[in-house]
Amino acid sequence: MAENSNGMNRRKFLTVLGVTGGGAAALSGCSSDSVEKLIPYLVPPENQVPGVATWYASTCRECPAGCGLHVRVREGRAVKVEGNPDHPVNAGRLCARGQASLQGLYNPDRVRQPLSRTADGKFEPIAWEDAIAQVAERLGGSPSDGVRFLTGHEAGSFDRLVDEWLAAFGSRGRVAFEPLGYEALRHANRTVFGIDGLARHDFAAADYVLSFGADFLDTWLSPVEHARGFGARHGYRDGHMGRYVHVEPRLSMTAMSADEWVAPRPGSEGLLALSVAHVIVRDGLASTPADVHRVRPLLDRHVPETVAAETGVPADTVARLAREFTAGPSVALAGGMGIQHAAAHVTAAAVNLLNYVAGNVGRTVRFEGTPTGRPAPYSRLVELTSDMKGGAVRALFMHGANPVHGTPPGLGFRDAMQAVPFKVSFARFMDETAQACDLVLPDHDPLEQWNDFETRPGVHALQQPVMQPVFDTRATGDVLLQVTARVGGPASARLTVTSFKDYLQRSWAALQARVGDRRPFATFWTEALQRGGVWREPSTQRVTLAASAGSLEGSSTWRLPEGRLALIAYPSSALYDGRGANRPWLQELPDPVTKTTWTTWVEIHPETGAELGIAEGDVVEIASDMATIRAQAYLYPGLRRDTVAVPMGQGHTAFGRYAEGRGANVLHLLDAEPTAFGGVATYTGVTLRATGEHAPLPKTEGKPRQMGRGIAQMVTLEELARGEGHGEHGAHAAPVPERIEEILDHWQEGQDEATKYGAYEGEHPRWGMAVDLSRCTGCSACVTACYAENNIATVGPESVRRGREMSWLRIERYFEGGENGEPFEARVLPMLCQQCGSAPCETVCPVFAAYHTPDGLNGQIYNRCVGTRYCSNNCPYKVRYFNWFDYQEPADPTFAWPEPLHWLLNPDVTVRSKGVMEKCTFCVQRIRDKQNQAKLEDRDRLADGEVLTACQQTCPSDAIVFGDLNDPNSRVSALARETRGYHALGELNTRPAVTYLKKVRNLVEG
Amino acid sequence: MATIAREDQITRPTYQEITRDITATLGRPSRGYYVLLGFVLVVLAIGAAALLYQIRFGLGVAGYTPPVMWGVYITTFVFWVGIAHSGTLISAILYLFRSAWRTSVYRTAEAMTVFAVMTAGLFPVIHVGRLWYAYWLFPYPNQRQLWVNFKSPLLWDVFAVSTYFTVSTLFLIVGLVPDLAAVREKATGWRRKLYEITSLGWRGTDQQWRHYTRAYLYLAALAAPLVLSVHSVVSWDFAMSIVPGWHATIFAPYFVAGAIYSGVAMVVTLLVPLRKVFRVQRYITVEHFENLAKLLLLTGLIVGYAYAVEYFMAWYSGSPYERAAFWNRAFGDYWWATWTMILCNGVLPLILFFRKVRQSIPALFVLSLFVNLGMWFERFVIIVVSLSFEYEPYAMGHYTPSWVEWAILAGSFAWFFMWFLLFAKNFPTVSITEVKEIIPMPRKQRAHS
Amino acid sequence: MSTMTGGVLASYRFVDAASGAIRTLKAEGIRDFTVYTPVPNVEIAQAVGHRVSPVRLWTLLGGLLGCASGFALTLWMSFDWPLVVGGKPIGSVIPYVVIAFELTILFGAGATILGLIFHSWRNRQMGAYEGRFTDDHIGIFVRCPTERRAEVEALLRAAGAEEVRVES
Amino acid sequence: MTRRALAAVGTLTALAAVVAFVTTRPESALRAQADPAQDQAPYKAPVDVDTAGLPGPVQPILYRHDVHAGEYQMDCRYCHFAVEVSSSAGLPTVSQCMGCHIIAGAANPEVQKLREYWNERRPIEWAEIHVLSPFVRFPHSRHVQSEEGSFKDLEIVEKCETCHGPIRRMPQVYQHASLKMGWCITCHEKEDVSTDCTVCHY
Repeated sequence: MAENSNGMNRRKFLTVLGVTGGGAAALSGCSSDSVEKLIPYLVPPENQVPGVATWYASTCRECPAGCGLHVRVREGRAVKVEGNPDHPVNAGRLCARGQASLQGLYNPDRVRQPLSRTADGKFEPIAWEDAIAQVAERLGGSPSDGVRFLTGHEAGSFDRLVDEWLAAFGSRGRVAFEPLGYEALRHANRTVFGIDGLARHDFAAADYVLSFGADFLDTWLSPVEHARGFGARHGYRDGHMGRYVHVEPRLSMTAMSADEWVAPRPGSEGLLALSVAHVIVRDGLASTPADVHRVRPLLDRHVPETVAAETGVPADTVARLAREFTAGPSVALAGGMGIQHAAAHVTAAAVNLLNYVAGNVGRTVRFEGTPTGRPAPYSRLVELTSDMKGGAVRALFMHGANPVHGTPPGLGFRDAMQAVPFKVSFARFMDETAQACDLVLPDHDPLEQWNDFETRPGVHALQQPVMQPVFDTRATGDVLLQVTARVGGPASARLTVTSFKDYLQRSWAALQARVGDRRPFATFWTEALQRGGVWREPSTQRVTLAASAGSLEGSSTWRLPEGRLALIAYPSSALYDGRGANRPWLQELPDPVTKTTWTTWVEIHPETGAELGIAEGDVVEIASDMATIRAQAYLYPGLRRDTVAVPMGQGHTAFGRYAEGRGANVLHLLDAEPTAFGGVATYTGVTLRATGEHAPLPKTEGKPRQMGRGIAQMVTLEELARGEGHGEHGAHAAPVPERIEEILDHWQEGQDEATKYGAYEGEHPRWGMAVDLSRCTGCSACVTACYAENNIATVGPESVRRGREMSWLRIERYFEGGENGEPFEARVLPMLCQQCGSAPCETVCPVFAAYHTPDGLNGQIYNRCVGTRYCSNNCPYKVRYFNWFDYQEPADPTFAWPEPLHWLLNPDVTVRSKGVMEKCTFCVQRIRDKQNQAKLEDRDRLADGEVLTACQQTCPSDAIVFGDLNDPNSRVSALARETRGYHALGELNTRPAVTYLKKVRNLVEG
Repeated sequence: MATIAREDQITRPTYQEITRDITATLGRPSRGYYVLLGFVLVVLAIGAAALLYQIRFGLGVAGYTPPVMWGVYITTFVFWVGIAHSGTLISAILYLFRSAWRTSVYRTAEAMTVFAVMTAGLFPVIHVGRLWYAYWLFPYPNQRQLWVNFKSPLLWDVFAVSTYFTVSTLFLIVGLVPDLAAVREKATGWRRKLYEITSLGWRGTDQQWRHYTRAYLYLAALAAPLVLSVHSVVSWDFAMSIVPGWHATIFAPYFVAGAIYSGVAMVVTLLVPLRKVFRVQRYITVEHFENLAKLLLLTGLIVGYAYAVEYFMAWYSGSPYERAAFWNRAFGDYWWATWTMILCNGVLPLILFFRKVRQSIPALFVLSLFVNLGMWFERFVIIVVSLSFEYEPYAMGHYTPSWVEWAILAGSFAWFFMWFLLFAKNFPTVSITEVKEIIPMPRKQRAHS
Repeated sequence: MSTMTGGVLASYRFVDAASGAIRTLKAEGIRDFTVYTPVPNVEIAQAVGHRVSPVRLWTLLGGLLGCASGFALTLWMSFDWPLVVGGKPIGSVIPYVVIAFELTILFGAGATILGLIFHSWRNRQMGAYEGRFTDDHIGIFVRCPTERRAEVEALLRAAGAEEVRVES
Repeated sequence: MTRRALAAVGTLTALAAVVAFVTTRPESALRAQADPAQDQAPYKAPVDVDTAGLPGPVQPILYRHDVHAGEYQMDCRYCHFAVEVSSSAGLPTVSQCMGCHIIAGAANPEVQKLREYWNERRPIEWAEIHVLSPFVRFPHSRHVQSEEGSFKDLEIVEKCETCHGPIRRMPQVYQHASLKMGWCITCHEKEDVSTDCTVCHY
């Protein structure tokens, strides 16, 4: 491919790399000469062999969960990130946002050098030394508290350095603001247990999960870790599985995995939790701790029968939940932002009590001491803003926070910034906040810098630079130290180190002492770098009820104002709070629930939509007391009728080409006034109005229901126990007489025999995959991993509207029920090329671009493809994707990898040019790579599990297993033999190599 | 045997008149002709520009919406291939059946066939993603040592359509040779040179006729099964696939009937103005039109029957996919296309049961336009509507063509008419020889007649 | 084939007259003549009495060759580089029937044309000719040495020729 | 009639001839290697060569493969260090060149060019000769380490020369083989190794 591209191919990739590797950090980008040049390194870089990947361990900083990373580096460039298998948090898995961290590194809209604002308000480049001198000059002079430093959530050396640095200038004005700060949970933990921190939830130990709005598989706390544990325990295995009940007015992506969905009146979840606790205590269902008597009065007020009126949940349901909850190891969760209404702290506290009375605290809910670096609540930001407005702030430094976009405009942060005479941003991207600053001193990307991060107590993770910086940026830690050095005097006396790496190593030397390691520091350090950090098993705190526990005012629920609809502003599972909005992979990642991309939508119940005359795609005005925004309607049966939901993350006015001007910022609708627990209430009352405008939603879903076609199949645990695993399928499958079956088998054998010529002679593996739908949560991490591994182009919203997205692997989401009183249910199914044994696509290709490889893959030879698209017509699964435009041509408007984004292209995978068909081939480049390695080691066969496809590798819940179906002992063939196994559209006799294992729902008996 | 004009037995033309009248059609073109030709060339230029635009930026400029991977281009391809069928039917099959009324219309039909195939042949090339590699579909020896996949119906298409083009062109040329010799004798200047060369030295000697008549017979005998096979092969592009709405055994006869149906309609569309402009009403009479109308009615009834059978099979197969696909055709997003098709092809032609209609040339002309439209929609429905509603509900989509496709579609008509206009003014559009042939040569003694 | 180009050219208006003339010529033992007709005519053909054209053999052989090469081409190419598609046998005869069929027609038609050209060329007849023979007249050209021309001219006239002239 | 018929027959014959010509198979995969008789006596590379008369692109430095690999019989892997472990053969870094040339060949003007590069800390921009299409994967390691077929008893340099031509006699390297697919396939068929498409294309 890429014949006529100038610079987007593998070879050029090697070429220019040589230059940068040699130290001349000029990214010549796409403008390379027409003559092919080979440029060797001047001096050989460490550990680098051209053509061979090097892996570095680091830490993901895309959200506060802090998963461990392995970064694949080729010729000095990071080309893929994967989870670190040794890491205690994610054990090798990663979510979509983590996978997309590369697009932060190579983002074309990064601030490429320090910028200074000129008199006319524009930014112009400035030399680093001048910039540092400018900061030093402003800070010099007498120490004062007028220096403020706003950071995101940091937990480690950088966190300490900022505090020390501020202290050196006589200030204690540090605010660590994390938009998803879980203020309600922290408040509740303080109130109920007297603990200032967050608990860790052990899903792998909980047979029963009762979530009150916690989207623990999308964004809540540490989703990858949760998915891993949840997949292990809730996934069906040998007749057992957990049960998960979700309580929330909206069925979130997480809730799609639930066995039962309870939708109480918005704002009343706390009452429900208390009434469940009431039943437990009343009926003595669990051996409750002795100090529960302190909260007895509170619990006694929440009799299910009386609460039912408030919550809309029948009393017998509550009683049943209480019985189920106490039947075995269980855990209850309270939502972060998902139920963060004004009474969210009550809900969280109620859930704490529920866990406590059921005896879960200390078992599935563990407090493990206080981690370093705690985000301040939103209310601190409010204080900072008022200080700024009041003129108390002389200089404001900002790192890793974008409060202008990430807070309700009512806060007035942007205006407050006007009152600050000197504002410095360390932003990597020109976001809304950086735009309002005087100096922008771009930080390194997390993959370019030294740092550490204490994900949770006991998990000390390291970040190391995996490559030369892409741009003329500097690590903020270094810049801070350079500023103090420049200022000199007492400030520099307090901070004597010269570089942030030294500072980091000092704190790690201290850590080495703490963990009692007596080896030389260099050994400890190297080993930690290789592993990705140092982990210790933390001790579990003993927890008792605090004195304030009983003071919880149970009736303080959030009430929906009359005549309004409840709006839920929830964090987007792809864009998080909006920080992912400049990553095209995440923008184009279909939302797991609505399958919409690139924009903001408002979820409305179909009946509500019908009442208001709103159809899908209609532009709707959403008005709250604060403001009005516009979004396109998506009719979603997974909502209460009195509730609408809008995701966060869009509506950027800055932040680069991929983020700007898309959708609306739902935070505009929210009240800036902090709630009782110090956070922003993400529930509010709104009214909807259809504007009369209409546009098709840029969504990847065709029809939301599977028309009884049995593509995503489900079986109940009860049916499985009765041996009915073969399940719901067979709309028209009449039994085939045995004789006919024999004849068909015989015929098939003859057919197979007639294919054994040339390369097909002899023994070959048959690569296959098993996808366990009882584990798949629809989180879509695999989708982004596939984009990253296979150089898949992003196409933009206009093309998505035309169904032209290229995602080789897509998560299909089908709705079931929800009508005529049936319970609503959503199923997900990863759909990728099924590598059919009798592939309909292959026969129709006139030029053998699609053909069957000896090892059972549907080979797709891009350079042979003429582009008749017949294969795609004939593919029942619709998993072939056509290059409608030249996504790899820099001169074209559809160019998908503007410089330097093309550095993330996998050099082992051809970048496809316009007019050719492309598709999943089970990561054939990985298979061939391992086969080559094995051959060099004189092995003829690959071991089971030696090849991991990109999707399998990243799957947080371990739903995907890949291997050789011809090997009866492989994991995949064992799974393929399971009773739950079925082939999608198997009746077409395509003989797929992908076996789906039916989703299992653990329904209540009776 | 039917003769050329029953009602004007008295004024049956002489050989001389025939030569004179038909040669007269090759006279100096009027201004109207040039205006028309100019218009056609402008439209063709627009289509060509659209194609260049598409080549530059990729097929995305067309309206393709996966899973609808084939749209207007393949629809139009099948449409033109279909048009191409009546020519060979009239010239070869009716020749074998010794049906005399074909003689005055077959040349036009045959020329139409050749130009329609030339037009149709463009579309597979236009629609592929990398048209600069379209030649890879031919099994030519290459350094890669790679051949083509003969199991692909597209390869069958390559062979069928190129064979069809070759054979029908040969057939046209062979039929033209004696006529060109006749025209040669009346022509002057460069035209005479042209006809001298193209008539290949034809003089009508006894030896020439001896071989000619045999060769023509065998060509007709070969062309007759070819005509049936070509549209069968085109239909297998669809029938061999697993797409619900495509995978049906009825497709070959259904497509062949449809092809002849649309081809005959196109012949009527072309003959009505041609007859008027060229003043050959004497040779192309109402009776000819009535015969064409009967053919239209027959094939129209077959097509209508096939529509009904498709629905019946979808229901009778019990396959939920087939049933859903056909339900979607009638009542889904594209209901309008389906009902246009049924109205134009299945319902309107029923008025041909009335002799009055069959004999009314204006009525036939209007009806033929409807049938042309309806047959284009038939292919649109089969291709687009089936693709938009296949197996995976999640991957269903809705396709609307873009301006590029409309421009190229218009360009294809321009391309077709350009060739037809050039042909009509340079070659006899009514066969001089064959028209004469059905008039007995004058005898001195009145034979027993 | 005759190298002699001189002779007598007669033109007829009526087909019965022309065929009568041909019969007379043949009766007189004159066989080296050419008949021009604007359209193929059974009566004339019978009078001339040619055997059936050998073109049909060309058609048959061409068709057979096409059929054979159709199967040979597809099968050989399939096994030359075996690539499996859709689990079908490498050499799948059934689909190849289509190719073989098309090539049968193609080669058959091509061979027919070649046969037509070849035989018309082999049996080419030089001699005098007039334009009206493609219009409405029947021409008979009799190649004969100068000494027999008068005799032939008379004979043709007697048969009802509209015009007879001697060409040298 | 005669001439026209002849012309038609002639055209058809010409067409047939063209088809027959095109049908001829591509060049044989393995050209004759350096004459083994030559290897009996130690090879002496010519001292001066005229680059203008040599095939192949002119390089920034006239690096003499015939001197290094031919006369001095240096192992290819000394400079192309990655060839046994990687898909890429590897190019020597300037520092590696300087390892010897800090002392060796100081008087040679080409070596002086090298030293200039080193002193100016500039990498050398070699012109690429063996350019594969970007959609082709060619793992050098698999080919160099192969013990299959006719590769069984070959020296490593002979394996290299199978594709790269008589490198030991090349003062300036030029492209020896076509590197086209037919050339690859001819060898793969001859050696009876896989001709599956996805071995090279993915």
